[in-house]
Amino acid sequence: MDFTYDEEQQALREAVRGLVGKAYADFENRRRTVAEDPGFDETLWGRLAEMGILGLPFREEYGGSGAGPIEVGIVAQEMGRVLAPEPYLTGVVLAGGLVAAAGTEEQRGEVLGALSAGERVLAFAHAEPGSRWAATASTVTASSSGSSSGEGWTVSGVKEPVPYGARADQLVVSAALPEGGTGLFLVDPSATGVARDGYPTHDGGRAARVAFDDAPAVPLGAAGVDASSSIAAVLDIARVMACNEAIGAMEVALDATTSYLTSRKQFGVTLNTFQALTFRAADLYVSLELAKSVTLWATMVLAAGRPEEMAEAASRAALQVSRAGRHIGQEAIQLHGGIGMTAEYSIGSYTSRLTALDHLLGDGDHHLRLLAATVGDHEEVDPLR
Amino acid sequence: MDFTYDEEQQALREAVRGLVGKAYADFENRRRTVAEDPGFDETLWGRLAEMGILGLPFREEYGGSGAGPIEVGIVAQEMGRVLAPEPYLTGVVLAGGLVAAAGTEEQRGEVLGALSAGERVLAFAHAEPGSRWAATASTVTASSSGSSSGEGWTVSGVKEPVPYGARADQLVVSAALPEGGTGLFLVDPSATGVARDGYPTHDGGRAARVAFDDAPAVPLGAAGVDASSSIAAVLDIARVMACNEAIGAMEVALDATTSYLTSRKQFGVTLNTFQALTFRAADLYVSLELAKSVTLWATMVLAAGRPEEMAEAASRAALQVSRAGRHIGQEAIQLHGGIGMTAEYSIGSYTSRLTALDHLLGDGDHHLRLLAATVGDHEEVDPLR
Amino acid sequence: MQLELSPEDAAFRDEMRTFFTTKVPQEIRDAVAERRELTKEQVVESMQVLNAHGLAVPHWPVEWGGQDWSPLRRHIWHEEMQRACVPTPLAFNASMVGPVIAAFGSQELKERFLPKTANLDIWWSQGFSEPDAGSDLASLRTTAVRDGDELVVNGQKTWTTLGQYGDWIFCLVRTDPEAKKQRGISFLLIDMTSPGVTVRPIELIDGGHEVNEVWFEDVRVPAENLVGELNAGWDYAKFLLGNERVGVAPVGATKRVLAQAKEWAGDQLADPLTAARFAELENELLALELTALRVVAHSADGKPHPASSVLKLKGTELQQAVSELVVDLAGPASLASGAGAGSDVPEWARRATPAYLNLRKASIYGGSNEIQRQIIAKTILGL
Amino acid sequence: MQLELSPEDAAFRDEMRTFFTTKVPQEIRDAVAERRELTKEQVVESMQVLNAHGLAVPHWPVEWGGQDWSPLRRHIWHEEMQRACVPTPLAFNASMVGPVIAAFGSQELKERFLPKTANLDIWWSQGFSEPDAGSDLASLRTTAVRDGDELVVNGQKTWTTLGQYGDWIFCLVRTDPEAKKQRGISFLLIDMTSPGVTVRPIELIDGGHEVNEVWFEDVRVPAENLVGELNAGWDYAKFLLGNERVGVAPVGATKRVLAQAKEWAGDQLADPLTAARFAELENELLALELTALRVVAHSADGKPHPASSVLKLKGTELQQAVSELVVDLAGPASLASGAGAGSDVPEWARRATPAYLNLRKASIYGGSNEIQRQIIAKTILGL
Repeated sequence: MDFTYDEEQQALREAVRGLVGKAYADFENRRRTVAEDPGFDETLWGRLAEMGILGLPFREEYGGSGAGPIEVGIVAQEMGRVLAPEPYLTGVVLAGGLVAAAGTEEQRGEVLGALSAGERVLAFAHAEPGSRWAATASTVTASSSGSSSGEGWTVSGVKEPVPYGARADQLVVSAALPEGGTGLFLVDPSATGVARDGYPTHDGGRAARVAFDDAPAVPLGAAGVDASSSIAAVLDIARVMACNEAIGAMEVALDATTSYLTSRKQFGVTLNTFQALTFRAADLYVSLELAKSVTLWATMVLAAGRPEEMAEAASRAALQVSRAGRHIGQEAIQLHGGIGMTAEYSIGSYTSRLTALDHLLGDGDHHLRLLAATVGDHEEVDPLR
Repeated sequence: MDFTYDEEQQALREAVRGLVGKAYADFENRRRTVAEDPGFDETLWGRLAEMGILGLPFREEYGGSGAGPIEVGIVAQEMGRVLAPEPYLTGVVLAGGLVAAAGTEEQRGEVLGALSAGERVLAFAHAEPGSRWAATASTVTASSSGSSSGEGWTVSGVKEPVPYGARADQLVVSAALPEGGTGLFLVDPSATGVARDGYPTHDGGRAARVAFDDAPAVPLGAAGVDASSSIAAVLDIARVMACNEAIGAMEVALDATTSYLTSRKQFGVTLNTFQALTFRAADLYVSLELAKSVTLWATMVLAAGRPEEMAEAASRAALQVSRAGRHIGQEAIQLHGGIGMTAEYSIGSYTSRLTALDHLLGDGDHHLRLLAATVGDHEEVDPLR
Repeated sequence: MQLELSPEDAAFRDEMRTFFTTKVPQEIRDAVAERRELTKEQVVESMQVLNAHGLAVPHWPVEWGGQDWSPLRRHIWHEEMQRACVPTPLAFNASMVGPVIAAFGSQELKERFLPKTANLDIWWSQGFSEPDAGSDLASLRTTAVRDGDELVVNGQKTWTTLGQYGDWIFCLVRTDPEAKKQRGISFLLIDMTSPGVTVRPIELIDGGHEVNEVWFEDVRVPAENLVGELNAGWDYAKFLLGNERVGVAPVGATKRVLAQAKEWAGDQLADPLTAARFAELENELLALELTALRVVAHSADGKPHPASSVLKLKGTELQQAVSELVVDLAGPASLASGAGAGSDVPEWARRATPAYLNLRKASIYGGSNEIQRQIIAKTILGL
Repeated sequence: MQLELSPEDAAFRDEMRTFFTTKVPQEIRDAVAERRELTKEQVVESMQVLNAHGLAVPHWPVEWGGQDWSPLRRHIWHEEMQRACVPTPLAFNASMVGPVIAAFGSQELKERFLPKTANLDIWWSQGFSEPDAGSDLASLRTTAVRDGDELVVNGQKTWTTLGQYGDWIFCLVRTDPEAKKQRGISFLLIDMTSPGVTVRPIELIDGGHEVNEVWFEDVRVPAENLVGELNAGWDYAKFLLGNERVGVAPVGATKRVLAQAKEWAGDQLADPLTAARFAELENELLALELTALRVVAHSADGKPHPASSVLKLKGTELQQAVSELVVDLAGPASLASGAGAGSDVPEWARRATPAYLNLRKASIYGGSNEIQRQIIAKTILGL
């Protein structure tokens, strides 16, 4: 049981901070970047590829560097600290993770190689209007006109919102299979039968409505196989990484708030003179520390590689981080007062991003329901293994 | 729509305050009274009878004064303000209310006459170990050896806790009927087959385990008739009166807390210098005012005499008062610090009493469940009639 | 103590309900229902419809368009309006500058401004807050210096809501720099088309443009535009801020959103946790509405009722809590916040997060909830 | 970063688990499980069993019975103890006066007191708080005036937990009335059988007798009973209060009660709202336990870790929240709080409300949660 990062991990953090942290150290840079399509810095994306960050989670034979969840979590935290808009979570961890989990050897080599090299942006087209974070597809369906060998598949229906779906060079699409179950497919978004409408999201990100009309689709992995357990597993990994990103964001949001309290004057004194405000800041710190503890623990559960424990650990982290994110996001603005409402000032963007992360992969109550359903199955939760 | 008490009601409040408020103005008097059986002041009880308070809710022909819920609510508030231990809520409102609701003309005249005159203390033996505020009986059963005319009935089983059950001169007992449904019975506690073990409760009150072993029982009202809807209705009335009692207690608890904050010194200044504390007191006031509003409204719903609206109004008041009672009860002790933990000082007894009132007839979550079950049946709640 | 409305009040309520649901253009009410931002034209049209029927400024003196209603009737008017998705009359006109001019202005100012203010022929903006005078309003620094028949105004105001539409702005300005803080402040009406007035938009975190900075550079204002006495502006501001007890808490609008959210929830309402969340919020809103009714009933004396702070504090908390619930109901679709009309995500779900973010302001603007707690602690609890 | 315990630590845990569940008398562990008040004899017996096996004071210096364990092992020892319903070693002895004597006492004091303190042959009481020195401890007024080889003590201490069992009491006393507040305070050991010492019970709101007032009237104390230097007592008190990072939050005990509550809940656990309440508390307890593990891992430097305040604050909040849940599970049966053994209401339900009321103290005693927030705001956040 050890909560400390080793030297190599510390070095990774410093390297990412040197690149991403530096790029967005000035909040105006981030504002400018998200104001224009594609909503992120393609040059920076290329540098992340060069540094090996995009390939971090993938095996070396696929062009990656074979690092583990601890390292990916460090990257996510650093992205979170500066609200970096690059599609690391949805493009690398989620879409890339699915290719790694479900693709054939050939697909892994080809797609992950291009992804790791920064040559191809991926997106996972999964959410459907009305869906609520399930690992399955429902209204988007796949059908096969040819043999079952993987030829002649098409998908139809609407996926929305698809994070960074308009910019993506290649889509990983979940679709209900004719024989039941949910399949995964690779779709070329420039093919006929694919229509994309991109738009900005409140947190400075991008999403799209992607409509498929008998669009040609290549099964990811073996054709016609239910991939919902792979989807569930990769979603859980992405949840824990979203938690890592959120704790990075919360740390900075709290820092910014305490700095503001010590510098802003009202009634002739700095705001930290008002005990009602400093006590609330103390409560924020408590929320942050607790969320951080569960997130680091869940990341270690991933690293320990026990698939049967991953879903529960992801839900536990997601629940705690959802509660903390709302607490910190809401109070950070309130403690800033009017200035906290403005887009020029960074703090509101932290709240906005925390809200987005909370709803991307399942909010606190969603995970609470899952945990409540099994609360009677065990006497207590023992985090020590 | 009018939230103000008329002159007569004001006069009633002053009269009750003059008697009960005066009797327990010195908290030591209350401590002494609850320290010894029967746990209340029999002389004061007699005076309340003389003043017509015990007969307040009952028709004049039964020895009462035929006042309504508004007036009974005023009495309950005043009892709550000084934590008067007299069994007004459980003996008069609840047990007496059941006799008024379900008894024969003869029973009403006889029992309510004696109750109103202060000659007979009643108790409602209803809760059973494991029961949760249902209007029905389950483990205590009634059987009839004779005809169905009301003769030859007995009850068996254990009721616990029965508020003031050891002191009571007469018991109103709910019991499962042989043909289904729940019947009400009058039981003489000195009869053979009745065993009572009384004990003090944490709030200074009294309760008892009452075991019936084929104890002779007289049906309240017609024999063998399911009385659960009468029980439910009277429980709802008692709930609203418990809310009235609670708002009286909360008012004084908040007053005591603000007085303490303005007088107690720490670090060389009075506690109201600390904004973190005064803001919390402000939040307590908000909780109190909201709870008061719903309680007064629910009392008016009772007074308007629309039985179909009573249950929902009672649940609404109970939910709001439960939340407020916990908030105020817990914070009042915390804001007092160590002294708030001592039995000598009154504030802890307010918390204790609020906790008891919360669990006597259904706590906040219990009522929330009931309200949640019907939340989809209406678009909105309109309090104006 | 009386639950029922009198037959007269009940009839009044029916009358209001009928009016609001039949006389105000449906498309405006639809925009409110969908929580869209209203256009300037929609706000103006709606208020003019109300004013044409004597329903825009019922709380003003009768000679200036008021109705001499009981507080209960004003409450009913206000709730029914929100219930019917009718935009409430522009607060700057109806609740702020209008009552101040009516109470303290000269006859000439009244005649000049009140009719146009009631009819929204003049769109008023509010110039109170400054960058260094937020909760601590009395530390404001915008000055007005006498020069002949004119006052010369210099300084900066901020958080001027909808200032981009403003024709006139009512300002607190410092007219006596020697006097201590609250003294030496005057209440001045300024034509926003005057040379030297610059309005600059502030983008908010929901992406909307709702508030502005307003800059004054040697703006010359006729001295007759002073309301009431020189250096007495702080009293008028206090009157303005404490004047209104009806509609302090956004009860009706919040109730409406919660009712709509039940529709939006669909199957989710069958989930016990979701149902409980609705039921708890609904109960708190009931408690708040009843508290508002208790407060309006005691508003006859014309002084600010400190319990207004309870309404503001709890009202904004519940408004925010309901907006948070709506984001959760939208779930993953809440990410489609920037989608256009072609989206497959319903409009309410697309609006959910921007509305939630925008409403963070509710507990900050117009006297932050910290200020409200302070008022409760000091004025009511004596702390 | 490493999830698993090392094989050695895992073996250590098994060893602890086996010891606690087999060597400590079952009836004592049953009493803890039922949340009954323990008798003095039970507390003594339990600690002596631990001490006989070197498990009473593992954090003390090795020469006085300590074990030189890693912080993680001390954490495991502490959690397993609570998990097994073994009473933790009396804090006044094991965590308070013992470490102070070991760190600052003379060799003579160490030899005289430490073995008996570890074995609970001496039951220590704590004499810090006074009626006018609660959160503001430094304003204490009990004096000790030098008279030859003795100190003469006068004053009053309060909130002396279990003082009725005390053989000795360690006190903060003012030895230099001229020095400013924190200076001029000494740390003194007083035999409670000395003439002039009076212990008076304080009844608490749960009806129990757990704390006391202790009066000193011209109590003569040998000067050698001073710990460390004269007038340096405040430093020792700070050492004492900040010394312990293991077991600051009552995680293990709260987890155990929550686990028991699942049994007590019976069918109620099938209710979604109840299940969600359990799941949320369980998750927060997990977060707290993990935070405790993070904090202990950084405790090697021997200085108080400010994050201990997080543990105390959140730990007591959760302890109270779980006790509140238990009252709600008991429902109407919670009113049977004074019933005896013949009751048909199960013991846990009868104990529910007294335990809930008693635990209101958790956020007050030992540095109130307000003090903890202040420490976090000042020390960690720099506010």
